[in-house]
Amino acid sequence: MIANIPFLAVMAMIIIGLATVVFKRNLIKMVIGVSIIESGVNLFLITLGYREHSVAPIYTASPGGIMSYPVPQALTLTSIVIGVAVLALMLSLVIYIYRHYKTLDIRKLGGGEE
Amino acid sequence: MFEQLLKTFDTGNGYWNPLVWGFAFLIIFLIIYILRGRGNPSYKRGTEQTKVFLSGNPEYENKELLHVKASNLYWGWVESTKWVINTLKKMHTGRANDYILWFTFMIAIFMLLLGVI
Amino acid sequence: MNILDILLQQSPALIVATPLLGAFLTPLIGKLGYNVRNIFIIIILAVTAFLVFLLASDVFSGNIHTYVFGGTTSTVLSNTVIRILFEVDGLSIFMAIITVILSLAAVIYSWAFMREETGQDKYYTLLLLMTTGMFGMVLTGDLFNFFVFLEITSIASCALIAFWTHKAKAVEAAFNYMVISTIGALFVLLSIAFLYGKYDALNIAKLASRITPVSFSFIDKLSLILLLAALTMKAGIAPMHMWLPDAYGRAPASISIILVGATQASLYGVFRICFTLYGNVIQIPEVSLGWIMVILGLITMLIGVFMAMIQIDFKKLIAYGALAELGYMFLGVGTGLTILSNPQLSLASNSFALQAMKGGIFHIINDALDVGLLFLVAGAVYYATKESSLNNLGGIARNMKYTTVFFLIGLLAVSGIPPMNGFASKLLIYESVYQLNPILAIIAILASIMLLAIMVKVFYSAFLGPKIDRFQDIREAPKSMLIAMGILASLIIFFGLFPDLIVNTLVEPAVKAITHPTSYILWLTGGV
Amino acid sequence: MMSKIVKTIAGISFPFITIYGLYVIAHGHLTPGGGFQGGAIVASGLILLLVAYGTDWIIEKIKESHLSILESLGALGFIGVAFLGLIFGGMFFTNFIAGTSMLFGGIPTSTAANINTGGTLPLMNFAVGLKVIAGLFAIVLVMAYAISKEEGE
Repeated sequence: MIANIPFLAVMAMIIIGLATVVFKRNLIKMVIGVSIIESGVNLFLITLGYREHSVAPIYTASPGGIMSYPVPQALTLTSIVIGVAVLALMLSLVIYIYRHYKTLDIRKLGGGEE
Repeated sequence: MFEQLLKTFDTGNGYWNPLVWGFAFLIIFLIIYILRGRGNPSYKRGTEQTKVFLSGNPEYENKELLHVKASNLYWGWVESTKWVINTLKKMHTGRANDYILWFTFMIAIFMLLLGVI
Repeated sequence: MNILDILLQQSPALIVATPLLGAFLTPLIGKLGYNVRNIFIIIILAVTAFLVFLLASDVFSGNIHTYVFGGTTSTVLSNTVIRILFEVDGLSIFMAIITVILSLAAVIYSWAFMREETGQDKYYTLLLLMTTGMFGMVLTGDLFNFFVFLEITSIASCALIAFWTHKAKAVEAAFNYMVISTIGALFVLLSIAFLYGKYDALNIAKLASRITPVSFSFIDKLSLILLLAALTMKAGIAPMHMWLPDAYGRAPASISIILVGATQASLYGVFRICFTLYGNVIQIPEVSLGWIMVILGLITMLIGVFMAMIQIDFKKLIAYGALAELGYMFLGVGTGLTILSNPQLSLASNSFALQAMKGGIFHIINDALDVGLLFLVAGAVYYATKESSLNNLGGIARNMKYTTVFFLIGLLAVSGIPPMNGFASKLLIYESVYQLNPILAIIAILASIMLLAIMVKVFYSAFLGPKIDRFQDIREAPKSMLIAMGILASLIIFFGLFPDLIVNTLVEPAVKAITHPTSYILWLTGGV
Repeated sequence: MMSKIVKTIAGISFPFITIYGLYVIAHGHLTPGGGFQGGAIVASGLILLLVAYGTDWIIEKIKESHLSILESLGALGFIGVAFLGLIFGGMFFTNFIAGTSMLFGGIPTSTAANINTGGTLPLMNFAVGLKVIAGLFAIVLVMAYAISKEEGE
């Protein structure tokens, strides 16, 4: 049971993030929602590589014993790097949107069909 | 190489050769051109015959007004399919959260179709 | 070993690396002047194009070309793949050819189109990055690598959609696209994690060989669903298409045509997942992917034409037209998948499946050319008149003769009128889809007729009509824009006049590649 | 603009943050960490200065265009090393330095954490570190500048 808690947390984070993106009208909050989903996915990746009583997968100066899987950690790292770029870009777009419309409420933007 | 260019395109159930079509078009064009060259002897430039006929109304001075605008074209079609178009218009709200809602909705549909839930 | 052999051997890496190198050199070269930088970028893309065609000549002769980053092939253990691999088969190189044509046309077009803009170094850097991402997506043989390139493409394209930051709607479209594509990509990552957790592999071929009907379970289904949903959303399939018309319509015209390529790279992802990754299990009855694809294709088609009918913005109208075209690809390939995945159907109907696939795949390149040409024409009209609403346009054919001719070619091609290229692929789709279900073919033909009507509306309202005083002195588009349009138009006519040649040389290897996934999967164990 | 206390503390801690970040970059091939993590640390040190001293002060010292050139140089270094691998090792990204007598040419043993190992990896880490420092700082700088200009109006 205790081993499944991270997975439940992942599920919760993804659902919370999706709910935030779907139901919040504030652009910044939507960006936060995307970030929460991303953290959930990253947590899932990290959890995949976890082994009980394992040490960090550093080849040199290892105290011995089993190591956790390094590949998911590398994937997570890449995902975090991408996340930084995405976050920066989204926030700069929000700045531009705010400049044009003077609001962060998505309902008051000019999109949609006519 | 050259023969391959001229090969007929086999579509499994029929065939299609654009070059033959092009040739046929050329012949038809020639025939039309010859017919047109014979002309209509009763046609006279600059008389009543060449004037625009607007149901008896006088022609606009400003030629620009004669141009049918894009939003007026196919008015009948748009009017008769209004129920579809208005529904579709409502779908396109221009808001990211509605689009994500559609995305989750489609995930649910796929789940139903593939039998996960 | 002569130089061509070495280049051929290294080409998968070089195809991705050359635009990447160009992207990072651009800000430095940009200091040397406008023309130097643009010539440099064209050279970079020309070199890439050369490499793509070199690789294509090898792949089309029946090989699957693999490339191992940072080591030789012998270091790859047969059971665990540790390195990043590029695996190039017919479909990959087919998509790479589309990408290189579109990006070359876009760069040549931008020479004049972007002349007045500021921040061009960043523009070209992002453009090359986006091209890199698209090449990576189609060439890679590693699922996580696919995700990374997907994100590179979407970040770069998103920044480019918002390139005209003074236009509020462009920024808004970019934000919507960013939210959607990020969430889509995160779901892709999630399902990659599922697959990695279950099968302990990231290599597509390795994963595909491990996903068998025996091992097929809940996790596989879940990740299939997530991958399918996310990638169809990125490909702009209805009803998750709403970001697409905004993004296409608001971006600069030269970006719109690369975006067409980016959506098609996602489409490639869908095909790769359905045919290769889950290639072993498509015959399981509960995985009825084919019909899903067919129905989604039909919905996409109908929504595209209905919405295009009422558009008055030139580029947005073409964007909806592009959406309808996407439906045809899905229809064709979906028909093929339906028949292939049904073990009860005989070999006779298999040939129709192949024809349908051929039509669908052929339509990908046709759509890229047609819609690309139309976007470029729309951009040229905007460049000349500074007007994007069709309501205010009229009579510009008098001043822009060449542009009008190019639009006419694009119009005929996109609505599938002989002798343009659209006709050949649509004929293939109609005839084979008719075998599956006549109603599908009828709807497809109807949508095509409506597409013709829509394009004629544009032609009438923008190009024909009486003189309008405001447009008295507009000039023909500059030479570079005409050259870009001319390249696409001549390709359209060439493809239309010699469809047999194109289908045999380009399309057939691609179809073979996805209908015979075993050759893709088995190369690891020496099955090639 | 912050108070004098904040400014002083930021000034004192900035060198330490930078050195720590550089350490993480340099030991990227031995420890968890590397170019991105170390770069992010250094960039956060710079951002600390930005927060403490205000945007205008930083803008005087560093131009955004210089940062973007540094960023391209970092990326070029990364891809350049990969190309060198193609030239000297026969494959893209080949670790052609490992096992030679060049700098970083050593081969790590299971016990010794020697910095003189790793081949091309440390070089790539340096390149990525440079790119991340310049890139992240440029992002925050541009955003802060844009916002401060808006508030000033």
